[in-house]
Amino acid sequence: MSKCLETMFNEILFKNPVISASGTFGFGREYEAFYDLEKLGGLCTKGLTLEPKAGNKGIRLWETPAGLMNSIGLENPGIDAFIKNEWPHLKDVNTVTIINVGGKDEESYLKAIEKLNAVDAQLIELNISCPNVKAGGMAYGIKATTAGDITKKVVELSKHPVMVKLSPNGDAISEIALACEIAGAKGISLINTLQGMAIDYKKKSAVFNNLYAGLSGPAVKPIALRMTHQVCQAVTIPVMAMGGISTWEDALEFIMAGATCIQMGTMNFNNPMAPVEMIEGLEIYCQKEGLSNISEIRGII
Amino acid sequence: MSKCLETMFNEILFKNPVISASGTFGFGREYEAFYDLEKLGGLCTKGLTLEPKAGNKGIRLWETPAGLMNSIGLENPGIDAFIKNEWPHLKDVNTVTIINVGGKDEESYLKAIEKLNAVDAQLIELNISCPNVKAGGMAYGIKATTAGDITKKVVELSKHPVMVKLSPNGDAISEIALACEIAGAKGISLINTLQGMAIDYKKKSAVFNNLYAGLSGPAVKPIALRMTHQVCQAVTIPVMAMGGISTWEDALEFIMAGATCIQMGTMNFNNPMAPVEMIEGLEIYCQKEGLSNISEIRGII
Amino acid sequence: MAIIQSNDCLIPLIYKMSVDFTGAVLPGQFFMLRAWDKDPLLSRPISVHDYETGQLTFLYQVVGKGTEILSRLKPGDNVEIQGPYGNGFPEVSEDLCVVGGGIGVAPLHYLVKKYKEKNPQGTCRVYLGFRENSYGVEAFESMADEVILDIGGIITNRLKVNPGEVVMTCGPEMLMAAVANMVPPENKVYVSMEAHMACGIGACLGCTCETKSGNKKVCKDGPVFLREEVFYE
Amino acid sequence: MAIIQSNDCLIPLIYKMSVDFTGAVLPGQFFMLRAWDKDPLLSRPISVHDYETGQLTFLYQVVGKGTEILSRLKPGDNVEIQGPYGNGFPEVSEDLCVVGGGIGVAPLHYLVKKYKEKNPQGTCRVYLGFRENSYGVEAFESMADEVILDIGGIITNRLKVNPGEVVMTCGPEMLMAAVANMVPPENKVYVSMEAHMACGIGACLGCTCETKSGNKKVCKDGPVFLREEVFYE
Ligand SMILES: Cc1cc2nc3c(=O)[nH]c(=O)nc-3n(C[C@H](O)[C@H](O)[C@H](O)COP(=O)(O)OP(=O)(O)OC[C@H]3O[C@@H](n4cnc5c(N)ncnc54)[C@H](O)[C@@H]3O)c2cc1C
Ligand SMILES: Cc1cc2nc3c(=O)[nH]c(=O)nc-3n(C[C@H](O)[C@H](O)[C@H](O)COP(=O)(O)OP(=O)(O)OC[C@H]3O[C@@H](n4cnc5c(N)ncnc54)[C@H](O)[C@@H]3O)c2cc1C
Ligand SMILES: Cc1cc2nc3c(=O)[nH]c(=O)nc-3n(C[C@H](O)[C@H](O)[C@H](O)COP(=O)(O)O)c2cc1C
Ligand SMILES: Cc1cc2nc3c(=O)[nH]c(=O)nc-3n(C[C@H](O)[C@H](O)[C@H](O)COP(=O)(O)O)c2cc1C
Ligand code: FES
Ligand code: FES
Repeated sequence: MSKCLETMFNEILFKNPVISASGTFGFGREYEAFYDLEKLGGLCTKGLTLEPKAGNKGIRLWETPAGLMNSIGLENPGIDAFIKNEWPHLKDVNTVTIINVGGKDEESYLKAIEKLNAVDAQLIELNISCPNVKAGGMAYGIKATTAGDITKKVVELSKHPVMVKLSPNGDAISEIALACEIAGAKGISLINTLQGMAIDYKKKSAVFNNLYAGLSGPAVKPIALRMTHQVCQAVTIPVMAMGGISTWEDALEFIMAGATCIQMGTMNFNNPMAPVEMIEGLEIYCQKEGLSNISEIRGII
Repeated sequence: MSKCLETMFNEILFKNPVISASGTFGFGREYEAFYDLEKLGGLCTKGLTLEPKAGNKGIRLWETPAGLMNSIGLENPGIDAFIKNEWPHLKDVNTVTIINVGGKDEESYLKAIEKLNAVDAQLIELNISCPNVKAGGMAYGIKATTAGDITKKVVELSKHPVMVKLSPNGDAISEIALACEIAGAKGISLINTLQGMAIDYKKKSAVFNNLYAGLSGPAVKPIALRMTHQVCQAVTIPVMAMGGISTWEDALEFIMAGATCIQMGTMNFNNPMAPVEMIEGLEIYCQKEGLSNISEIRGII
Repeated sequence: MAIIQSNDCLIPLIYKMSVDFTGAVLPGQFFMLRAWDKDPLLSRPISVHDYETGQLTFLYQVVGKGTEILSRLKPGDNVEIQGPYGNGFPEVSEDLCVVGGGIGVAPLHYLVKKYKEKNPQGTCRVYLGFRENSYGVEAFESMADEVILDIGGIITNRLKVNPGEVVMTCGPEMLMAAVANMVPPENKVYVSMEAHMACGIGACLGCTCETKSGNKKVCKDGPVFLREEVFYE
Repeated sequence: MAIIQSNDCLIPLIYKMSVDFTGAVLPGQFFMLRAWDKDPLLSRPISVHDYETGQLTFLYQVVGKGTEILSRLKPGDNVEIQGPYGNGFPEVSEDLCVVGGGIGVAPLHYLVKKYKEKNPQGTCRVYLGFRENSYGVEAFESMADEVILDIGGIITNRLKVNPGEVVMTCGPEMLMAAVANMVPPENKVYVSMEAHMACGIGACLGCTCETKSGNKKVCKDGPVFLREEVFYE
């Protein structure tokens, strides 16, 4: 296999820049029926919290034009169960596993991070941007000050490099990104879902128990691309971009906008083979364009 | 014709709550080939500025999944030419004509407003949210303080009621809306386009000369609906909602979320008859549901 | 990608589609179908209505955009099918009582067929309720020992479960809850749940169903659950 | 809504579609076509390739999603057509020299046909340039007085315009600019411009083209412009 897609993200080597996004890929196992996970540049776990979380009640998914709304509410087995049941399997997969961590307050973030110090992970994705939980989550991610504060504490405690996942729903995203960089983040990932609403006019009620939910998928791509560009202009740490990426052409656009890696989320549902097809597409592109490495077109815009 | 769709917006009577959105409907004439404009609840002019404006160069339109990006840059003939060439025709159309006004600084907004005092219009839509012009435009609309300031001055000067059109790209939209209400706005309209970016990977360059452009169409509907709901909870003045509305069902959802009227923009391009079909759909809905007026289901969520 | 053999309208809005497929398929399992690019974005879960080597059949109702597109497909067209997914109905050797409501009858056909293949001696009784028009009833008449049909009424008003029968039901949640409620605790009852699904394979947690033993995934742990797991209050 | 009479592939990626239509249609005008719901969102502008009462014909190249969907339509299918839109080529009585490049030949067929109908005595010469394979050339051979064909080269290298001829051109902007540049100022030159379009009727200002006399709308003021209007620098 050619090395044209090999990508350094901070000090971590990814065999290619295509990573499956948190919450759309379980803990990876389900997709093993479709392809060998080693093909991926990396994968990101479902958002984990200190304690197990049952998530939200009621309808959790709703389609919109070229988009998907979700209100999962961070359902997850908790860090301990993850370390016990999922990590032994994941750690042996020859790809970069990124552990996505959520929380409801400072303490729960920090305790979760502390526990994860026990495993030999390569990268933590600090989720301060989930719009579907009431406490914590997005609350930290919509202001530069709070985002910087929590990042600083997490970075100090974590033995792993920390990438902060930003919300598109708050203050100017480049300012938040910069605050995270200053606080010691080793990377930025964006965007988490956009806050949206759905109404079922037949039932005369909101679709989601939480009223609002998170929008993802191709519909949001133009917004994600703009924010990626803004953040790449603002920070020097590497950026992992996502939001509606569905083809290798999309991936390329985000890389041209400055992203080091990209994540694919919602489109895993539309086509489980999408990440693998994306990797192949990028490889062929590099060959056709005579690029010895994809980084040659990174950030050219 | 039944009166079930008659709607009071502030003190203005609309025969129905369906209005064509600024910039997607020219000055109305073009759509006269499709239907009688009197069928509409109202129509909104292309954004007008004090001086004529040539708009942006380069590509101005780009399709995205279920969305449209535009970078027109407020091309318009200027207020004087509007008053001379378009107003004589528009003022005789038996529907509410809303005049959309943009500007590059306080002075140009105020001079434009002053000139419009000479015509007998029913409602001004103050556009402080255009993402496609460099000076002015969105700059006023993304902070509650500046939005309130300019609104106050415009309201004081204008002999017409003023509705302020908000940007989805700035601070918490309900705070901006509230600032406008306090400043004397008689209504709020939202959302203007979302700031997005497009890259042409074949050309290895940004599609738009301005780099970023405005996203509209069905893709943004969930975001627009959420913001409409937030603003309707925050203010007591009536709200005119838009953003991806394409069918009568969509319109109904926005009304259930609290909107008094709705505007249809991008979907005029997809189907020129869309507003008329929407009005018919809403009328049938009222009959079926036994509503004597559509207001009975307004804001039920 | 599967090739469509036939796709016929039985009565307005109800279609039966057969596609080329060979593989192991259990009653109560489903496939994720798609015959479009990104509008709608997701695939649609549809149960196995019938299967024999080389031929997989679905019975579906047009309710929205996805099923509408499916209904327009013609023999020879392609449809993306992923599956079979889900646990399916368990294999039982007791007598079987099947209760279907509306399009919920879709998975019951293959269920009854397989049951009768495995238990030629066993008794299988079928209750079918429809709001206006029935469909697919004759097939049951030729397989089952008794078919009780109700149109426009409430099928559970007629339901009498015999001692020792296992009950399996699919239909509107209201119907299944009623069945769960009225069948004596001595009879086992299996219900086939529905949920909005994105992935169909257990990766998105969108189809979660609360059960007595915590959240379960309808797509992977279900769609078939024991009554006491889901209707436990 | 128009019904498709035929939709044939001439050479790979080039299709000719005829639909039921009767109305007044000028050479150089276009229609907005759509055979999808919201994916893609907009209609696609396609020029009139040929028209006679009851039959409107388009010639188009598959370049993306919209044209790809068009290419899959079959006789009897529906396609939404709005139009005719635009000004079209002017009617002239001078001799005519037509220059087409690639799919830019699409509108020239109807142009030459109408010219010859109105000016049986007039001379019409046609230059056609293609990158790899030609299409639709025979039709010109039967109508025009001379057809100069170039495949793989640069058609403007061959172009010689006779005194008094009016030139009309459609093709890549580079080609039209070259034509505009080389034709002596005594000859009138008309060019047919392209632009991304949303509405097609002058309402969105998306298709603006800078001209010597300010912004013009390609969809309404064009697509046909005098050379000096658009290539004026
Ligand atoms: C395990 C399982 C098996 C099923 N088997 C059958 C079958 O054999 N025959 C049949 O006719 N129907 C079956 N359904 C229901 C079928 O999946 C829905 O009717 C279908 O998804 C509706 O899609 P649509 O685009 O036509 O409607 P839309 O209303 O446009 O769909 C909108 C959204 O809601 C979701 N949705 C709507 N209704 C349902 C529903 N009842 N269940 C799950 N998601 C829904 C869709 O997936 C989509 O995301 C089954 C559902 C499940 C979960
Ligand atoms: C007045 C006019 C007449 C035309 N006549 C013909 C014709 O007779 N035959 C023919 O094959 N083509 C013609 N074209 C070009 C044709 O409209 C485009 O090739 C087509 O819109 C591409 O759509 P797509 O979905 O296949 O491609 P995509 O690349 O998916 O389109 C993406 C977007 O770009 C726009 N776009 C892409 N290329 C063009 C283009 N060249 N011009 C305008 N918009 C474009 C599309 O409208 C769409 O918004 C004409 C264009 C114009 C403006
Ligand atoms: C069903 C679903 C569940 C998600 N769960 C999480 C999560 O647990 N943690 C997280 O950081 N992001 C979560 N996300 C957000 C995605 O990781 C991603 O940021 C977002 O969907 C945008 O990318 P996309 O458009 O490619 O899906 C979830 C998204 C979806 C659709
Ligand atoms: C081509 C185009 C031009 C627009 N021009 C203006 C404008 O001049 N003034 C303005 O206030 N909004 C303008 N808008 C924004 C629309 O009025 C509307 O707020 C936005 O498109 C969202 O609604 P929609 O999704 O229904 O299109 C424009 C939108 C489009 C697509
Ligand atoms: S549909 Fe994704 S977990 Fe069940
Ligand atoms: S396409 Fe809208 S003005 Fe020309």
